[in-house]
Amino acid sequence: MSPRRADTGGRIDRLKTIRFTFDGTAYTGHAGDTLASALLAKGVTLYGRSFKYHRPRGLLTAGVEEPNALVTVLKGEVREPNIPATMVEIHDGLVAISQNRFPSLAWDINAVNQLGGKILSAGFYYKTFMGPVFGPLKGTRFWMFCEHFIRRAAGLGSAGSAKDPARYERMNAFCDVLVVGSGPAGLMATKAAADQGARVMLADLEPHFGGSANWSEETIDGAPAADWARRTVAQLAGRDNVRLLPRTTVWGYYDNNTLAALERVSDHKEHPGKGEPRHRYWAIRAKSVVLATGAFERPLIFPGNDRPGVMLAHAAERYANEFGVLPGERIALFTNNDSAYRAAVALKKAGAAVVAIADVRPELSPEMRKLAAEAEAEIFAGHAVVATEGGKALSGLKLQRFDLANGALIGDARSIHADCLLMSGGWSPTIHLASQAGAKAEWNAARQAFLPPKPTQSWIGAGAFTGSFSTAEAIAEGRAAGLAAAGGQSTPSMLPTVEAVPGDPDPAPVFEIRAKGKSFVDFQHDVTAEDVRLAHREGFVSVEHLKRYTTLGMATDQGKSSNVPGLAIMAEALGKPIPEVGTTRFRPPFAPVSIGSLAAERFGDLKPERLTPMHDWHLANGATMYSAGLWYRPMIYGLSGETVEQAYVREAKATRESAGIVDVSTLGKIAVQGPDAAAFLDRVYTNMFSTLAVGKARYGLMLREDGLAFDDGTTWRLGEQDFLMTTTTANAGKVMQHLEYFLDVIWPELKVHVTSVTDEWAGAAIGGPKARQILAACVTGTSVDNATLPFMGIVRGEISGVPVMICRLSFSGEMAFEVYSGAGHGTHVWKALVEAGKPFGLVTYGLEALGTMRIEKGHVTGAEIDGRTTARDLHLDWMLSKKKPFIGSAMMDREGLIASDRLELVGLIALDNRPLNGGAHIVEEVDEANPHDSIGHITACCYSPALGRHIALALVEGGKARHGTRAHVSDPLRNRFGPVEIVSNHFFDPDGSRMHG
Amino acid sequence: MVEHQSPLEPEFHVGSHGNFEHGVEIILTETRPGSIVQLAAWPGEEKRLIAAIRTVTGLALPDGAGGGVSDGVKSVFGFAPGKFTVADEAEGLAAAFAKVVTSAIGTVTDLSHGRTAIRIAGPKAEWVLAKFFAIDFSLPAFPNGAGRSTAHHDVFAQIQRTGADQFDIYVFRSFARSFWKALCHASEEVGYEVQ
Amino acid sequence: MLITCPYCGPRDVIEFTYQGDGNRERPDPASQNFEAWNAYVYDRLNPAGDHNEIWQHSGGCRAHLKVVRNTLTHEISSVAFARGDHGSAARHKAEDKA
Amino acid sequence: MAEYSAFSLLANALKGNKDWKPAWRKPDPKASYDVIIIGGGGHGLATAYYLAKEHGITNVAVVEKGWLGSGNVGRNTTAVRSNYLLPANTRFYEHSMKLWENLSHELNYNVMFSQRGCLNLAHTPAQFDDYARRGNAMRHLGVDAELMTKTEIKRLIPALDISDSARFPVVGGLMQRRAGTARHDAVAWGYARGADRRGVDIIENCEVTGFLRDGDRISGVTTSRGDIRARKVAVAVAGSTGRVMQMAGIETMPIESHVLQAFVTESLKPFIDTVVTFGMGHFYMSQSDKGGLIYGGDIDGYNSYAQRGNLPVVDEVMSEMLALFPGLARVRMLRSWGGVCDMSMDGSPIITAGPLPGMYLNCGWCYGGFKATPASGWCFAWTIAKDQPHDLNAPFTLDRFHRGLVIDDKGQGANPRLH
Repeated sequence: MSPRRADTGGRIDRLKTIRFTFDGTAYTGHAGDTLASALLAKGVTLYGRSFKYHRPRGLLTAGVEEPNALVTVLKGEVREPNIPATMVEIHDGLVAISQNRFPSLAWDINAVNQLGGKILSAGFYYKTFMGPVFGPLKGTRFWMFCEHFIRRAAGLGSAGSAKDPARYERMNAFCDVLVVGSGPAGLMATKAAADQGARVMLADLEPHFGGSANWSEETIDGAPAADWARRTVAQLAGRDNVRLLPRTTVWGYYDNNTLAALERVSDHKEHPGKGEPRHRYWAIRAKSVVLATGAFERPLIFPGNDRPGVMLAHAAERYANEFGVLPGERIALFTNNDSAYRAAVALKKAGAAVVAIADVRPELSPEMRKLAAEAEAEIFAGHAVVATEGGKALSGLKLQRFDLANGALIGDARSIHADCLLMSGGWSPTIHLASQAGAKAEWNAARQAFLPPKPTQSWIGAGAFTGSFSTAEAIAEGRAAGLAAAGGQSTPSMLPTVEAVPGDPDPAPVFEIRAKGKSFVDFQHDVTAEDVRLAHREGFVSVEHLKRYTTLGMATDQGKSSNVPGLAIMAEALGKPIPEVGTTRFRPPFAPVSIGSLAAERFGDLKPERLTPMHDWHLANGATMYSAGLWYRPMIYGLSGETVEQAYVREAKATRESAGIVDVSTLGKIAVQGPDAAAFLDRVYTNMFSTLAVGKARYGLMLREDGLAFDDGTTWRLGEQDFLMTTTTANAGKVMQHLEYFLDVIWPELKVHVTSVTDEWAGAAIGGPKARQILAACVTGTSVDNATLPFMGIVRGEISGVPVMICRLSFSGEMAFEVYSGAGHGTHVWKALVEAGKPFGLVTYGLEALGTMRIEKGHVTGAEIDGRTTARDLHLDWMLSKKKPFIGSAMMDREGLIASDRLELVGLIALDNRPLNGGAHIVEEVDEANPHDSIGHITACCYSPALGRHIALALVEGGKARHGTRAHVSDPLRNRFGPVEIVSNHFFDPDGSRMHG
Repeated sequence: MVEHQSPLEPEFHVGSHGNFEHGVEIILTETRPGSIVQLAAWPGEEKRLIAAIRTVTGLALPDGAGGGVSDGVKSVFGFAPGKFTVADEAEGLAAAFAKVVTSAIGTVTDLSHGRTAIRIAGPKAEWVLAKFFAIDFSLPAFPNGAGRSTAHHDVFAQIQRTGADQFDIYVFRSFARSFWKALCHASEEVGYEVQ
Repeated sequence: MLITCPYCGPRDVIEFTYQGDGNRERPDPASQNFEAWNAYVYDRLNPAGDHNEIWQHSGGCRAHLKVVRNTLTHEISSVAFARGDHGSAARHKAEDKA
Repeated sequence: MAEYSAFSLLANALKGNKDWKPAWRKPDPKASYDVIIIGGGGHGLATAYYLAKEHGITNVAVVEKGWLGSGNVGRNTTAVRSNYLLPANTRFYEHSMKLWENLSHELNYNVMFSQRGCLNLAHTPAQFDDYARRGNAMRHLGVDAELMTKTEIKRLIPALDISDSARFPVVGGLMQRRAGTARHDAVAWGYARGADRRGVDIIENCEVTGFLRDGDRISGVTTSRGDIRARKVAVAVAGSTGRVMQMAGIETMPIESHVLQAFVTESLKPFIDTVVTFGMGHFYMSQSDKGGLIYGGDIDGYNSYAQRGNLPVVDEVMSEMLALFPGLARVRMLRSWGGVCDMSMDGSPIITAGPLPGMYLNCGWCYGGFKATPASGWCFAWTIAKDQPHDLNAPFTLDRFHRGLVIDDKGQGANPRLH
């Protein structure tokens, strides 16, 4: 006999057939089925293989806590591994496969691991594989050899490398009350809070709201509980102040009532809507939270408790009542508490034979006896299951008399023929979110469960979450919680009436039946009761050691059903009460969360692109773009057939021969305004700015507080109280924060405002012997001659009808000008300049040529101002004013910063006329086989068209003193060694005659 | 006058997009104000600055942080202590303010080129914006006319509510195209029209 | 974590930049007291409990804030502008209600 | 106590695994010791082990306030490497690497150190040169390093997105083949067992509540299990350094305690063989023997002792993860946790005698303490035994900050958030 679909019952739509495949076999199910219920209805008993021993496993649960029935869902090449079949809603075209088996689920070669069970006990890996002490497998080699095979045997499903075409999204939400869980408690809380006018969100991880009402077969307000839930949800759905989130797992409880939830928006659809995300990640800031998350049923630990066909009692109840599926024809139950009796009745009603109820308790209440009679089940009070039989499906079990006082088994075992065994070991409230919120759970001896702690954040519990397992309590607590969360006053009013089967919420304190055979505590990870006791023998007795040593509770279900039984077994071994062993603090997430949902809108779009105003022109004119931070900048404007080096050499050469133009819009620009602006800049820069005349610019250097170089750039005085500071592209944001910090925190008395105006201005730097002529040809409203526009002078004028600001300054070492215009006019001005330059042989150049010319001039950039160099190291000590203190001045002369062996900036010329490499090191004596004694490294290098040599800038120990000496590059990574001459960093035109004109 | 080039140009596709067969629930557009300025008062001079704003624009700022007002042509809102953004369809705001905001009151910074103004309107405007920004867009929390400074990762944004379901978003020009693309993408779900 | 900016109201921590120990005193710029400078640049109070900190609302109004925050619970007990001279008119209305 | 081996496993299995003994004793504290080590984490246990083994000092107690290994040794992402830029760091971590390479043998405990390599991805030519500088620095100190091309990287990590259309395309990488991963808990347990076998008392659930003094000199500790005296008191408490030093009256330190989060996915079949790091963010990842992808990113960025992470960092890490591995969007994050890191002002550690007489200090590991465990214990033991640093830890003084002798691998200055 086997499981089957009942003719009636459940909320599935029997008129709607859905086709899907599992392990390549075509199946049908009905709308409303999960993969688990649909397969179970077809008689499937084998769903997966366990992690270590590859034992055959069936369904243990019907929900999110399922440890056994993990599948991979395939969407074309895209794989979603390790999904519990209980959480997959079937749809047409669904393709699922089983995992961790070879060659097939039914015949798995790794099942031989079971034979080594005793050796493969907890701690096995730590005690062996150390390998030989000498020989070819010494050191880590032997372990790595073994590990190769271990890794291949381990793991569950496979991840793919194909990019997921699905869309993920994030949603920021704010509400007064977030209700987690939609059972009777959650529904009542939602309704009560909504009635108060609060903004309420209700989330439940199941597709259908109602929780236990969907399967309890109780009666609320005279109607079946499921109907009551449906009606209540329909009322809530119509309200503006309520947002309902089905299929939404609230998985994280973060600081200040920030909660994270995952909504599975379209997993259950064959074709998601246009633009519809697969998952939506809700970041919810809730003023208060109602936790109505229910409880998880626990398994009992006894030999053979993992055989397919052994299932939690309430899970069978769910399969019968929600899905109309009978998990077996001849069903036995094994319990330590009353809740299983309801399942017996439900399964009987659904059409199964309930052959036996084994209860560890010798005395049963008359109510339970009545329920057993209703189920027509034989009662075995004071009995326990001591073995199960069958292979890939259960065929029978053995019972033995059990002494509740001491756990002893008495008398002969008795066999019972059954194809399904339901077990109930009591219930553990789902306190994960409360624990994440920051407090420690408290053990309740009567309930034999950890109950939620006192709130450390703003939440209120209700229902089974608090250990109140009856529906009547859930309804009362739910309403009270909803009211309180919404800040309402409790008013006496009628609560819905509940008719439920009776039952004592307190189980007998029995977790394990100690008999011969493997009794599983953690099903997925194959942790047995013996493993727990072995951990005890070896001293791994704290709960964290237990977890880590045995891997108990570390599987994909995170010990939802195994934690408490594991603790109980350890407690018994220690002879201590359970709470003294401890409880682990739960960490996010409550249930596994797709990584796509967490990346959300940034999946495929990690960072925004920052574009200069002339970006499209560059692309249209042959530029190869270079990604610099978030910016894109032209690297070269290559002609067809040119290499990068040919292009930049051509561009640099042309610039020095006639003229070149480069986009410098990415430079950081900060408006520094106010009566104290000049005084502020004097403090910020190492050199003086208060003495700068209006209409002039000056090169400035900033240090950090610790006295090391920070950033450099020119600052332009546009008015008495109005400066335009420029920074390096890379440091723009940092400099801005640096200035803001000093103005806000250190010198609030200064009247200075700083504003980022980087994006306000388009910048074009035009340089070369013909640059001035080109400007003269296109600039109107001002002269650009030496008198009007001297070195570091600023003028305003127009180009092609657009206002521009021109500053004569030079990075390339040529006579050069920076032309700033409003960003919206950037391309217009750029085009006009390019046009005006045509008769003069103007070229556009990119970062490579820019870098080449700056190396030739020995200017520093980020590669030299690397956060470890001082002004002296970079020969910028001439900029350190002695007339005033400035940021860093007090700290810059400490012993470590003025030592003689510091790395100093030098120039290098390759004496072998071969290209140098960035990042190559410098040595006095080359030793290619065993490079050693580096004295520095190359920070930037190029072929210099101006010098006709391969040159570099480098930081070298005591560099200045080495000018004129020989050294070698040592670049073992790229096998480049060779002699270099150490020279001044000012390779080209050191007296600046070209730029001064 | 030479027109300001929009940074959105190659990605600005007028028409209906996304899931629009089920109705368009978002309208996206670029408002392209002629001028945008930032005004900042010295501590204690906020009231005089607010008066200056009224003089130049005729707009009376409501009290409180983030207060703002828009008449459809000119808009102003506070975005930081003592700091305000003013936008006008016409050019010339900076020059106008330079005359009345003396150095005793505060500073004027012209950002007419530096910020791009994107308008999102429609019944799903709050929904789409909530995909980007961790602020509460509901009307009681974010009243009409009010301004907010916020950010979506690297993209800073100043947002003014200019209608029950309409928001103007000011972003740095260099980020505008990237942000616009993301905004369009996020609007596909509900159907959107670019105008 | 949410920080209630006195201007912008409660905002997610993602909008803020931590600027460290708010107890540090910067010596007078001209001071030659190197011990004081060293202490200012390198030494930090690092209490387990309430901590005076500086945060910048860098993804919002960009004001620097003095925040008292518990390093064990992350609870924030006070937030104020670092430069205490913004008038109350500049503050967020939500704060008045709170 | 019995040696572990395949034979002992088999013999015990035949006896139903009934004869295994505790991996370390659970002694009560004695009244006094030669050395007390505060902190039963990796560094404290390694220090005790090397004190006993290298220096013959066995009258040692390790006091741990909770369960052994409850700090960062049990919370890290298990990577072991010595690919640093600055010589002081490279030498130190290379010494650690050499100890790692023989650690399982030495401890008779399989710490599962697996030299599967650590690859730093570079995303611009400039970054590639920067990595070359570092790799060459390593090579000049005798440490293995090599550059890898995009094609070689793709062969090694097929699931990696190396397309040019990526936002930050991979241009190459710096590989240290001898780097790898180890089983973090096993390191604590192995050192604990090794130290215990040499006579060290490991005292769990023993919280230090203050220091005993003899004049100026530290002469012991007060604990939740009574006063314990010692000639030398060594502090190796990582994230709790600020708290413990405050008990000794030292209010400020060049340390901030920050939370670093770590994450693991559900178990997967082999997906990635090496440790890989993203060059345009802070993401790093490896795969455990069990099959979980273990990964992390930047610190949360503010002082915290809470072992509680924040959400923005979670989102950031996952975004960076998918930028490299777009095939992982449907894989699920199983668990996250936080560790408290003692972030120093230059990103490098402190191993020194002092700052008070009778006291020895080991801290400032930032988020890199796990790989340092053997060398940290080794150098700290040397410093305690000889009252002077070994050459390897001589640069890692407490006064280096004030003297301007910082060891700043990242060049970020006195800003712990950025190291």
